[in-house]
This record gives sequence, C-alpha cells and structure tokens, in this order.
Amino acid sequence: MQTKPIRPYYDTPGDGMIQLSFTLPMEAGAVAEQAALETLRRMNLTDIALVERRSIAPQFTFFVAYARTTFSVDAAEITETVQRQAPRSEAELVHLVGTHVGRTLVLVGATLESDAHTVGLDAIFNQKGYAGRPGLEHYSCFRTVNLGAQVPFQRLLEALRREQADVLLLSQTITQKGLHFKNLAQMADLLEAEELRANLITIVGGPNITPELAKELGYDTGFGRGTLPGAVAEFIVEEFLRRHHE
Amino acid sequence: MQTKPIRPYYDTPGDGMIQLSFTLPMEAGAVAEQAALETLRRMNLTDIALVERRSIAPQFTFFVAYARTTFSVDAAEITETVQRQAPRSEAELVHLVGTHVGRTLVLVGATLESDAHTVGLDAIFNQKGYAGRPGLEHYSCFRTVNLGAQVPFQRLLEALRREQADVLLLSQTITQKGLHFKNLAQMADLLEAEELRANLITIVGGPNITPELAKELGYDTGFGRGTLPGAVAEFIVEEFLRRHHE
Amino acid sequence: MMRLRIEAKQVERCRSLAQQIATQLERDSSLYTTVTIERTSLRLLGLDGADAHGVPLPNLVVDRLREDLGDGVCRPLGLVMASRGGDLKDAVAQLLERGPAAIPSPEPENWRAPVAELAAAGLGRISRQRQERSQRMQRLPVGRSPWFYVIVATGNVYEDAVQAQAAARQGAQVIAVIRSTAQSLLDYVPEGATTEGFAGTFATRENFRIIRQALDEVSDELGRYVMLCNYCSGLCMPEIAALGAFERLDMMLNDALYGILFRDINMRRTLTDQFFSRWINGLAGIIINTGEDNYLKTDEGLTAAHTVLASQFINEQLALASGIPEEQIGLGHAFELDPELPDGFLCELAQALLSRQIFDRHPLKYMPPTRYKDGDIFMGYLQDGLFNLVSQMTGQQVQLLGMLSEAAQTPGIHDRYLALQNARYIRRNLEHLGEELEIRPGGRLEQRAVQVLRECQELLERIAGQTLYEALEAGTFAGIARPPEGGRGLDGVVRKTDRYWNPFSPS
Amino acid sequence: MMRLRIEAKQVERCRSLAQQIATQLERDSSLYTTVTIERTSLRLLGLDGADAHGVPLPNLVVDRLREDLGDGVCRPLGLVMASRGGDLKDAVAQLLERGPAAIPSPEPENWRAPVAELAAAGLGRISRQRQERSQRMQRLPVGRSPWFYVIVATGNVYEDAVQAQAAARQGAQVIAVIRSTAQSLLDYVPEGATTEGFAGTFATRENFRIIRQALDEVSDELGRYVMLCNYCSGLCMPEIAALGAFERLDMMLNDALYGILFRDINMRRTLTDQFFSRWINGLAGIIINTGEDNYLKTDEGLTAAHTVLASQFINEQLALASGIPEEQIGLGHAFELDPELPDGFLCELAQALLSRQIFDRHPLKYMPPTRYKDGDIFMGYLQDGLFNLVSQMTGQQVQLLGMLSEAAQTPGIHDRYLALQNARYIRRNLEHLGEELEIRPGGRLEQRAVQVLRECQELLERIAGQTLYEALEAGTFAGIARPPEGGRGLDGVVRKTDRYWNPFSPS
Ligand code: B12
Ligand code: B12
Ligand SMILES: Cc1ncc(COP(=O)(O)O)c(C=O)c1O
Ligand SMILES: Cc1ncc(COP(=O)(O)O)c(C=O)c1O
Repeated sequence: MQTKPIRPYYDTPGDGMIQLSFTLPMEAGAVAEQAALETLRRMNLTDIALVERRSIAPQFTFFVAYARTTFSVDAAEITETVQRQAPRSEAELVHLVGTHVGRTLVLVGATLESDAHTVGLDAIFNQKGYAGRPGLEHYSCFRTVNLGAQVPFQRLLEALRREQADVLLLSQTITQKGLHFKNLAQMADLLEAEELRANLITIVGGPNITPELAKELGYDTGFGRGTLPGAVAEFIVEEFLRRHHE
Repeated sequence: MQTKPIRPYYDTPGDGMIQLSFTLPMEAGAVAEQAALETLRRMNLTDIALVERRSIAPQFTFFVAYARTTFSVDAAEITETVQRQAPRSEAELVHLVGTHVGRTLVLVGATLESDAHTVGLDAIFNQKGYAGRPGLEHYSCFRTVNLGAQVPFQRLLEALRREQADVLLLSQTITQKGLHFKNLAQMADLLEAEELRANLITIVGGPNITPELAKELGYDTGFGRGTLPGAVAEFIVEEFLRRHHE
Repeated sequence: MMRLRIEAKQVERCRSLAQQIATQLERDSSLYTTVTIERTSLRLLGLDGADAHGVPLPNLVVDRLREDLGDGVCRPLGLVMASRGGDLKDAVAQLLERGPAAIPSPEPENWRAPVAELAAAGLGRISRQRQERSQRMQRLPVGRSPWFYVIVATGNVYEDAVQAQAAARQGAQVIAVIRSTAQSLLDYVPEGATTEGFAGTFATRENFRIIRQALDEVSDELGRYVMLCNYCSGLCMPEIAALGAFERLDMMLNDALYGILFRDINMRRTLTDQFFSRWINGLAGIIINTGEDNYLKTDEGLTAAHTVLASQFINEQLALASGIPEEQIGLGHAFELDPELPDGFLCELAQALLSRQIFDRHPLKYMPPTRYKDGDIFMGYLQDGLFNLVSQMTGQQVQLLGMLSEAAQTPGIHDRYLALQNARYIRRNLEHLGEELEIRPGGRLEQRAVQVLRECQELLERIAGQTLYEALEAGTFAGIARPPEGGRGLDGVVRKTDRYWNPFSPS
Repeated sequence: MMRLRIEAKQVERCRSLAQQIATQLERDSSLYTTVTIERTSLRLLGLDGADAHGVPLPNLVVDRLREDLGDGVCRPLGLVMASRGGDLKDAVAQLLERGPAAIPSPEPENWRAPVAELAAAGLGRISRQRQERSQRMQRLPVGRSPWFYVIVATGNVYEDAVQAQAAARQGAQVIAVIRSTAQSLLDYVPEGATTEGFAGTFATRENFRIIRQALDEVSDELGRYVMLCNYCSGLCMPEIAALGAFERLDMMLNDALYGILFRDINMRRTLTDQFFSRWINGLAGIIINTGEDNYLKTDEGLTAAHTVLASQFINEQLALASGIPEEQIGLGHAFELDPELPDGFLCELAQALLSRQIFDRHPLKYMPPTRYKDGDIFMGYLQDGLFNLVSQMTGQQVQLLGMLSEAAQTPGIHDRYLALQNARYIRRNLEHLGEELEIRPGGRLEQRAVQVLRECQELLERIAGQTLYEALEAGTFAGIARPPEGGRGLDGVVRKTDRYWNPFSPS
C-alpha cells in the first residue's frame, strides 16, 4: 500500500506545525529560555517560536511554543497494524452466540480496590449505555454481573468462580503514580495463581487504558476514552468464537 | 559548573510532563490515532496520553496529548552560552557615551516595506516607551530618527546616509511564510552593496525575532517579544564601545 | 443587584422540614458510639503516636476495649487513672497490657476528674489554635472573596508544600491537599510524613503540620493568611477533625453523605461520626465544606438540581445540631450542567443565586465543572471561565477553581497558575457586574429558581415523612441507593450502655 | 432586556453633525476623480484581463489617457466607440495604440449611447448576482445571528478553499479571506489565481470566484448559505468593490480611514475612492464593514471609546451619502480593553450596547480582542469567550471570532475550530441571558455609556467646526496624525474638468 507521509497540518500541507506548553523548574530568564529551546530541539522540532515565557512562581517558568516537526510518519506502516472492518450489530452478535455457543456468556465487571469511579463501567454495562448506545446488559446473549466499585481482589475472585464467568471486565480510572499498573498487575498474577486465567477473556477499560497497555499487563485487550459498548460486545463474541472454534 | 539535568516539571521533580496539540490531515479513527502516537514517539516522548482526538472537519483530526520527555537538558552547557551581568542604568549609559564617545549616537529606525506594524518600534523609540520604561528618545546620548512604517529599502538607505547613522534599528512583525527572511536578507545585501554595513550597528526586533535569527541574516543582534528599551540601549552602547576601543 | 423573588414562607418550611429530619437522625445517632469516636476522644485527651508496626495507639486501646465499647473508653480510662493516680500514658499502658482486667472494681471515687482535666486541656489546645488563627487573620487578612481555592495532589507531602507555596504566590487563598485514594476506607489515621500517595497525599497529623508551616511561611511573605483545607469524610471523620483542629486547618470537607454514596460506608456509622466530627470542627473555628457537588457527577444537574438544595437544607440543620454556627457552614453546590444544554448558563445562574439568597450568612463553596470536561483543555478553560463568572456575579464565598486538565490528571503547577489567572481576570474585570444587573421579574431565571425550590420542598416533605436512612435507601441523592445495613464500618458502631460516659458530648 | 437610558436628542444631534461632516466631504470629493475610479468605470463597462506582463488592461488604458484624466475615461471611450461603431475591445485597442490621438474630433453625435449601453449591461450583471444571492439565501438561510465570522489567510487560494470549507463545516457563517500584506498599497488589482501571499492571499477576481464556488458547494452540503467577505480598503477601493460585486461577495471591508491611518494613503485620494466604492457595494447588496476597531490597536479603549462612536456616526453618514441603506452598513467596534482593567468588562458591555441601541438597523460588526492577546493561548481563549458573551448578550450581528493564537500567527485549522466551538458554546448556553437581565438605572454601565456619548458629541461638534481632513491632521483617530497632502496615491487624484462624464455617478 502506497500512501503519503503524514505530518501535522496547520495551514499548509506538510507544515508540521504543533503547539506545546510546559514548565521548567528554573528562574525565568535567558538560561531558562535556552533550556526551553534545547528541550524543543531534542524533540526533533524546528522553527521554534517561544510565544510565551512566564514566571509562574519563583523557580518556575511556563512556556508556550509553536514549532514544526522535522519528520514524517509513514501511513502505510500504520495502516497495516490497524485492522479495519465494518462493526457488527447487536442482532448479529446475538445471532452468532446463539448459533455457535448455544448459551449466554457470563460477564463479570468491577472497578478494583480503591477505585470508586463507576460511571465508565456503568456506561458499558447498564441498559442505558453510553452516547445513546445500549450497554451490555441489553444484549440477550450475555448474562451480566456488575459488582460495582471498590471491589477487593478476593471478592472478585470469588465472584468469578461463583458466576462461572466467561469474561472479566475491569475498570480503572485512577492512574496517578501508576496505580493502575500496580492493581492490574496484581490482579493478573492472582488470576494466574488461581488458575482462572486460561478460561477467561480478560478486558480492562478506563480513560487512560490502551490495548497495548492492557496486553502488556497480561489482559486480552483494553478500551480507552469514549469506548462504546458495541465495540466491547464485538470483541467479546469474536474472541470467544476464536478461542473455541479453532 | 556542575548543575542538575533539566526536565519539564508538572508535579514531581523530573516528571518531564508536557502538553501538546496538533491536527493530522486524516479522517478520525484508529489509523489517525496510531499516526498521532507515532508522531509523539518520534518526538522522544513516552507515557503518551492522547486525551482528545476530535474530528474537526472531514479529513482532519485534532489531538490534545500529555506525555513525558525521555531526555534531559544540561543546564551547565546552556549557562555557558548565556552571558549574565547586571543591566546598566540609563544614567550609566549616558555617562559611558559622554566619556568615551563625546558625541551623541545617531539611531535610525523603521519597519520595512509592506510591514505596517509600528507599535513595537514605537515602544522602543518613543519617550513613552514600554512597560513604564522610557524609550530611546529619552536617552540624551542618542539622536533618534524614527522613519515609521512601510519604509521602502531605498528611502531607508537614503536616510542612513543623510543622517550619518551609527545604528540601524529595524522592526519586522509579519513573519508569515518567511516574509521577514526575505525582507531582512534583501536589506542586509543592500547594506553590503552600498558599503554601509561596516560602520553601522544593525539591530532587528519583532515578536518572532531572536538574536540567532538576526545574526544568521547578517545583523548584529535581534530582540524579541517583550523587549525593554533599556536592553537595546545597553547593547548599542556596549557594541559601539567594543568596536571603537579595541 | 441581582435578586430572585422567592417566597420566604417556602424557605422557612424547607428549613423546618430539614430540622425535623436532622432531629430525628440526631436522636438515633445519640444512641450509638463508634470506634472512631472513641479513638477521637483519646486523641482529644492527648493520646498520640503509634506502635512499632505503625498502628496508632488510639486504635490499639480501642481494639483492646472493643468488647465493652458501649461504655466508651473514657470511663475505663478514668477508672484506671483514678485508681492508680498515674497519668494518661500510664493508664494507656495498663489498659493495653491488661485490657479490661486493668479496670478496678469497685469504682474509685471521682474517677471522672482526671479525664475531665485532660479533656479541658485538649479543648484548650484547640481554642489556642483558634485564637492563633484569629490573630494571624487579623494581621494578615485573607483578602476579598470569592476566595480562590485550589488543590494540590502530588502524593508526596514535601512536593505538596512546594506546589502549595507556588499556588499561594500565584494568588490562591485556600489550599486543599487531596487525600490519597482510599484513605476514607481506612479505619485508622496513618502516622507521620508520607511521600507515596496515589492521586493525593495521606491526611496525617504530621502532613497537616508540614503544610500548615509552609503556608504560614508564605502567608508572612505575601502579607495575607493562606488557608489550609483537608478532608474529614470517611471512616475517621471525628479523628481527622481533631487532628485538623490541633494543626490549625481552616477548612475541612465534612460530609457523611459523600462517604455513604461514593465510598459505600455504612450510613449509621458515618452519620453518627459526623455529629462528633462537626462538633470538633465547630469548636475549632474550622469552616466545614459539604459535598452536594458530588451528586451532579452521577446524576443530571438539570433534573437533580433540587436534590442539591434539599441536601443543603439538611446539611445546614445537621451542622447546626452539632453546634456549628452559620458562618462556618460551607454548603456545597456546583456548576455541572452539560455545556450542550441550551440556556444552561441561566440554570446555573439561577441555582447559584438561589443558594446565595437562602444561605446568606454561610460561606458557600461553589464547585467548578468536572464531569463535562474532556480532553479539550481549551474548552475546559472556557467552562471554568463561565463558572468563575457565575461565582463572581452571585458573590459566592469559596470558589474551587476548575482545572483545564481535569479530564487527564490531577493538576500540575501551571494548570493551577492558569486557573488562578482565569479567576483573577474574571474577578477584576467583572467586579461590579453583579451589582449593575437586575433580574427580569417573572423571567426564565426566576422561573427556574422557583421550580427548583418547589421541587426541593416536595422532596423534603417526602423525606420528613420517612427517615433519612429510608431516603438514602431509595436512591434520593446522586442516583445512588444504599441499604441501611450495608456498607463499610457498620461493625465499628456500638450501642451505648447506660454507663457510657464521654466528657466531649456534642449536645 | 438590557437597555440604556440615553437621550434621543443627543443621538439626533450627533447624527446631524456627522451629516454636516459627510456633506462637506462629499462636496469636496465630487470635484475629483482618481485613477482607480476610472479603472473601475472600465471594469464596470466590461473591460477585464491583463497584458503579457500581467498589467491589467484598465491600468493600461488609464495610464495611456493619464494626461486628460480630468475628462474621465468614459468620454474618450464613448467618442472612439461612436466614431468607429466598434465594440469595447476595439475602442480599447485603439486607445491603447494611439492614445489621446484616437479620440475623434469633432465629437460624433450620441457618443454617450454605446457607453451607457455597456454601463447598463454591467449594472445588470451586478443585479443578477444580487438576485442570485437573494434566491440562494431564501433557499439556504444563513442562520441565526450573531453570525460567526472567521478568517482564512494561507496565502494560497486553493488552500484557502480547503480551510474555508472546513471552517464552514465547523459552523462559520461568514468567511473572510485576508489579503496578502501590502496589497492595499498596490495601485492595481492583480490578475488570476494566486498561491503565494504573505499573511493573506491576494484579492483577485479569480480568487474571489474560486472561494465563492467552494463556499457555494459547502453551502449546498450544509443547507445554509455561507457568506464570503474580502477587503476594498486601499488604493483600489472601487475596483475591488466592482470585482466583489461581479463574483457575489456578500460582505466587504470598506473604510478609507483605515487606509489613511494605517497604510498612509492620501486622504483625498481614498475618501474620494470610497464614495464610488461604497456606491457599488450598495448596488450589489453587499454589507460593508467599517474599521473603527483598528483605532483601539494604537489608541487606548478606555479613553478613546468616544472616537469609535464618533467615527461610526461619520461612517454611517458617508455610507448613506453613497446610497447604502442602513441594512448594509456594518459599522465596526471592538472589545479591546486591557484585561487588567478593573471593571473593564462593564465598559465593554456599555459600549457594545450603546452601538447596538444607536445603530439599531445596522448589521454591526463586533471585533474580538487582539491587542491584549499574548502568547498565553489559554488566556486568549478566555478573553475570546468574554467577547463572545458580550456579543451574544447585546445582540450584535456579525461577530468576528478571536483566535487563541492571535499573538503568534494567522490561524490554523484547529484554531478556527476552537474559536467556533467557543462561540457556539456561548451562543447556545447563554442564549437568552440578555433578555433576562436588566440594567440598573443610573449605575456604572449607564454612566459609562452616557459619558462616551457625551464625549462623542463634543468631538463631532469640534470636527463639524472644521473639516474631516483637519481632524485627521490633528490625530483625532487612532492617535495617528496624517497631513492632507501626504501619503500614497495623491498623484492618482485628478480634478474633474467640466467635460467629465461618467455613467456611474454615485449621486
Ligand atoms: C465523576 C468523577 C468522580 C466521582 C465518581 C463517582 C462515581 N460513582 O463514579 C467522585 C466524585 C466520587 C470522584 C472522586 C475522586 N476522583 Co474522580 N473524577 C470524576 C470525573 C469528574 C468524571 C469521570 C467520569 O465519570 N467520566 C465519564 C465516563 C463515562 O468516562 P470514563 O470513565 O472514561 O469511561 C469510558 C471509557 O474510559 C471506557 N471505560 C471505562 N471503564 C471501562 C471498563 C471497561 C471494562 C471497558 C470495556 C471500558 C471502560 O468506557 C467508558 C465509556 O466510554 C473525572 C474527571 C473527568 N472529567 O474525566 C475525575 C477523575 C477521574 N477523578 C480523579 C480523582 C483523582 C479522584 C479522587 C481519587 C480524588 C481524591 N483524591 O479525592 C476521588 C476519590 C475517588 C476514588 N478513589 O476513586 C482523577 C483521576 C486522575 C488520574 N488519572 O489518576 C480525575 C481524572 C480528575 C482529576 N483530574 O484529578 N471522581
Ligand atoms: C496592532 C496590530 C495591527 C495593527 C498595527 C497598527 C500599527 N500602527 O502598528 C493593524 C490593525 C494595522 C494590523 C494590521 C495587520 N496585521 Co497585525 N497585528 C496587530 C496586533 C494585534 C498587535 C501587535 C502589537 O502592536 N503588539 C504590541 C508591541 C508592543 O509588541 P511587538 O510588536 O512584539 O514589539 C515588541 C518586541 O517585539 C520588540 N520589538 C518590536 N519591534 C522592534 C524593533 C526593534 C529595533 C527592537 C529592538 C525591538 C522591537 O519590542 C517591542 C516591545 O517589547 C498583532 C497580534 C498580537 N496580539 O500580537 C497582530 C499581527 C502582528 N498582525 C498580523 C497581520 C498578519 C496583520 C495584517 C498583515 C493582516 C492582513 N493581511 O490584513 C494586517 C496588515 C498590516 C501590515 N501589512 O503590516 C499577524 C502577523 C502574523 C505573522 N506572524 O506574520 C498578527 C500576529 C496577528 C495574527 N495572528 O494574524 N495589525
Ligand atoms: C465531601 C467530600 N469528602 C471527601 C472527599 C474525598 O474523599 P476520598 O478521600 O475518599 O477520595 C470528597 C471528594 O470529592 C468530598 O467531596
Ligand atoms: C477596514 C479595513 N480594511 C482593510 C484591512 C486590511 O488591509 P490590508 O490589506 O492593507 O492589510 C483591514 C485590516 O484590519 C481593515 O480593518
């Protein structure tokens, strides 16, 4: 596949113009300015305009800059890594499970330990759903158990066993100081240790979650900002079929 | 000089956190997102959070991101390149010129050709000055001739000769599509060609001017955003003394 | 001046309904004590510190006396002290070593006296800090309102101090140190200076002291007193209130309903704790902040506006019942409508005015948009601007500043700078706008206010007809339902015996 | 509804003073013609195109007839056409080849007829475009006001088209293509599609066509007519007006004072040009925009507010004198006060209301903060928000949207997106705020308005006592003084002879 190189666009194709802002822990002045310029150069930027340099407290200088990238990104390479296909409808998914599985899949959801944010998890689970799209509860091919917030590891493990879960859906909103790494890694270890991992599809979601991150931590995939329930349902069904029909 | 490495600061020393925004000329979706991530990685950034990805028109996606730099900048190196000394007062400068030169220096200022922005030049020249600091007209060691805006090359050359100028001060505000490069380079060539360059201190100012840029284009120095008249006066006097007393 | 024409009668009716609700709850709560109330009593008597494992001494004592906690801890303590003639330390050592067996029988005479003496000393410390605050504020006035309130949340108390000082220099008048996530679920208060928190820093006595000192320094530098705020809510409401009182905090979030709804804490536990906690805040001259803003994070501001107002009425009465004067009751409300809403701003303005008019002596705390912030930080900055505008126009007292990075992470140093710049610009540039405008009688603004007040009254009538517990069970607030016997911390609630004694009884 | 109580008498007095000033100026101007007026006449007659060097034919003809330009070009043209019986092309070829020698003597009879016929055809083209616009607007309504007006300025007309369409899809209702810097100093209109401009794109007929077509396409797509705007001001005011009329522009900046003050164009030259230019805009149904906003870029908004108002009164009368109805007179004003100013917002609000009340049938154009924008793009976004708020509350008609990147460079694609989002948010979220508020009688807002109106009247009395030329010489506007005989383009002004004839006379 032959595509053109990609650069940021401002008002001229290929201009590469971006905006940045950051603080350096230095007194405002010529040295700070040079340090800011050098920082931006190390980011492979050129035509740097430091449009704002303001002392925001003793020893702290805030900068706003515009600059141009000196490189391009190859669209062809990226496109290869991204699978694209038409999304499946709810009816289609229900039909698929009906014909190929012959029972409902059991979904268990929770937010872990200290995390009290439920809005995102509920958006994926509840009938009401998100952005007008019904949540997983609405899919007749699923039986859903939403344990809600602040679920301790042990209670979650019990629930997975009790409900004979096919799918685990974790939500993690707080990511400050890598809290999600800590919690999710520990949960993944426990799943292994308790021998629950093999028969479970494991999914993580949250505003700062990406598929890459989730996989790195030992989960099957991850969903980030603005996820719609349909995409999650589709992943679940396809992954289940893939595992059981290969 | 031993200093600690410099990184952007957000809420933890060394966190390297910066904010960015830019548009990619691509339809919103997974491919654009990957291209945005790749663009940011090419800037030597890590822990990338794409917090906003919005279709702002067909074929254009706007991104806002937070990320961390993976490198540090060495303060010691920078500090060496930046000369620091206490600024001289107006009285001091007047005294210096009085004792070492014995006559007033002649300053000619203008904005070039199509550029009609006078506010910056006036801020440096006029009595009233800028940010409460009096302009160059206020310095009894200078005789100033402010030609104002839209001055064609030829008229400026005439004025330099007529006034027997010691210093040329150009202002250039419009930098779109490199207009300032074009105009300033042409002016520099004309000064050479007319053999005016050698006996003239040449200064450029304007919001997007830096000393580096000015020197690159053949001027003695440049002054950017937020310049105060005093800094310009100081440069003029010191440069004049340096040239005539070495 | 912008003024809404609302019925004074209706407001009175709401107040008296809320009073009924509060009285009923107080009656219920007065039958119980809790582990944290007893630990707080020990702290007020002067007990402090932890064992080698970091377990706080108050926890050790209360756990040791757990079986007969219905008697309270002050009674056994008094008995031991009176019988041995020793001091607090000695009595505590005895109780820890021997447990209930240390309690002498028969009761020595005048056993209440040594405890009453310690209690007086403890209260004395609190009132000295209160005086200290008054003197400092006299010398270094806080400055005009709305007071700009920002948070720091680095997780490391020393870095918090850096950010707090920077924020003060940038114009902040109140600094809140956010707690590490889940501290509200801990049934003890950690000890010492802490440097590892998640999305916040642990509330400990030492941390309070460190930040208070940093702010005292910067207050002197700036010539204005910078206030410090932290959180009581959670399983240790009264204990943290006591520590805040000792370390001269100026403001504390204090709301049992937050714990119930958002932290799944048992309602009897935390509402009982709240009375004691607020009593201490009241004594200490600390302004409390209630958490009505949170309701609009899970429920819709357009349709749930009256629940905020109803909760304000209830919280006012609950605070008064704890002995807090109006001047210290910082009722919460928020600017949380969907920015897509046509004329949404009018609803925000109406609501903010309504709160202001009804609770006219209260240092209302107005909370910025959070829920409808997304990664578009520019839009976020504008939303905060409109919020600041409403706050300024309607004369709120405490203005928590929104952050443009709200949807991404806890704020960084320049986010706070930008937020303060935003607020300062509005406060200066629109200073007298509110004075120069009047509200069209019978117009959209007034109609909205009247509607919210009416719905609020209806709701209060309903709640007064049942109990607050039942209302919470029915999902009245924040769209979240909680069972009275569910949630954390119920096992820490103990019915008082008739032998129960406590020198610090709020009522 | 917000209404200021101001004296109707005083407003009337200002109007009649402005009328005196305008009449006097018109009398002076009617004695002259200029090179661009004559070139415009040729263009209106149908002359178009350029020679091999790119010099436009109208320039060639006028230059060739330069010596007797006091007669105008229509007379020699008519004489040649009548004598040879040929068409425009033939006559122009004759005149170019032989110059004045081509003019027959004695005068053939009825020599005016062929030119009058061409003139009628030319005006016919203009009125057909006007009808076309009406029909399209009927079918595709522009949408509610304030109309969102944004600029594109890539320098390349094809890229402008991309950005213009994107802006329209983002919600823009008016698109202005900024001209390349210094075009206003060119004494000719460049030809053809251009791709290299600095901070703007050349105004050429072909460029107008390309963008108009791009906008027509996107108008159909969106179901609403998107208006196109460009600039007349400069040395070619009437010529560009004619090209705009041919290519169905909808709005044009048309202000001689801008040229005088900011481009150092001679005042007699450009004020004379302006009458003719505005007459064409009027015929074409094009809304003119005047440039009062610019005064506040070099002068202070707090003290020079009355100069803006005075200039609006004068510009209104000058436009009426050119035959433009109120509905097409888009007087300019701006939100340009220092954000550091206490209660600055109140002054902005007062001024915006004052303009709105006094010029109540005019499509006022309200300009955003620019001068007090710096590299703090976040603050800039907020300033634009407050500007949008004043515009919405006071019901302005055309709202030029501020850009957060104002202090850095001409806008990029997402700057415009963000600006439109800002404006849309305010328009939707505060839609009826203006209706619901009233102004406190006698308060700060009213006092400010009364003061500005008073100072405006004083200024107009002073100017009416002299001439506009003298006022400009005295530095009345923008703090900039210009001598009547100075500036560019004076050599293109010619006193009409009694033989002067022009079928397009404005008055
Ligand atoms: C609402 C809210 C709260 C409410 C939560 C109420 C509740 N019951 O959920 C309350 C008030 C309780 C709260 C408290 C706190 N919060 Co909070 N809160 C928010 C807020 C304003 C909105 C979050 C939200 O509801 N988004 C809407 C949903 C729909 O979006 P979402 O969560 O991203 O979900 C979508 C996707 O991510 C995905 N998804 C999410 N989960 C899952 C799961 C699966 C399986 C899948 C497939 C997909 C998926 O799909 C969803 C739909 O598209 C954000 C700020 C913001 N504007 O984002 C802060 C925010 C999340 N909170 C934050 C913090 C720090 C806290 C506190 C810890 C602060 C403190 N120290 O006191 C407290 C304590 C709570 C705790 N320990 O968890 C930070 C987190 C910072 C970080 N990156 O770590 C934020 C970002 C605010 C900030 N800038 O500081 N908060
Ligand atoms: C005022 C203004 C105007 C006024 C100018 C009036 C006048 N007599 O000066 C008017 C309305 C005429 C105008 C017109 C245009 N403008 Co203009 N204008 C501005 C504005 C709003 C403020 C500039 C200003 O006065 N700054 C205040 C002064 C004090 O700051 P300063 O210039 O940076 O000067 C300081 C330093 O740079 C330095 N300095 C400056 N000169 C010198 C010289 C020397 C010798 C030294 C030592 C130092 C020095 O010291 C000064 C004091 O600290 C800016 C936007 C902005 N907010 O910055 C746009 C801006 C400069 N304009 C711009 C443009 C494009 C135009 C136009 C070309 C648009 C068009 N196509 O129609 C027109 C045409 C004018 C022209 N061809 O020159 C662009 C420039 C983009 C770019 N980077 O190329 C800007 C940035 C706006 C934008 N975002 O599009 N403009
Ligand atoms: C009233 C109240 N208390 C406490 C908190 C913080 O609680 P935690 O420490 O559980 O995160 C909040 C947070 O918004 C609150 O509003
Ligand atoms: C009334 C008016 N005309 C014209 C212009 C643009 O002029 P130029 O093309 O000379 O840059 C402006 C710019 O602000 C203006 O306000």
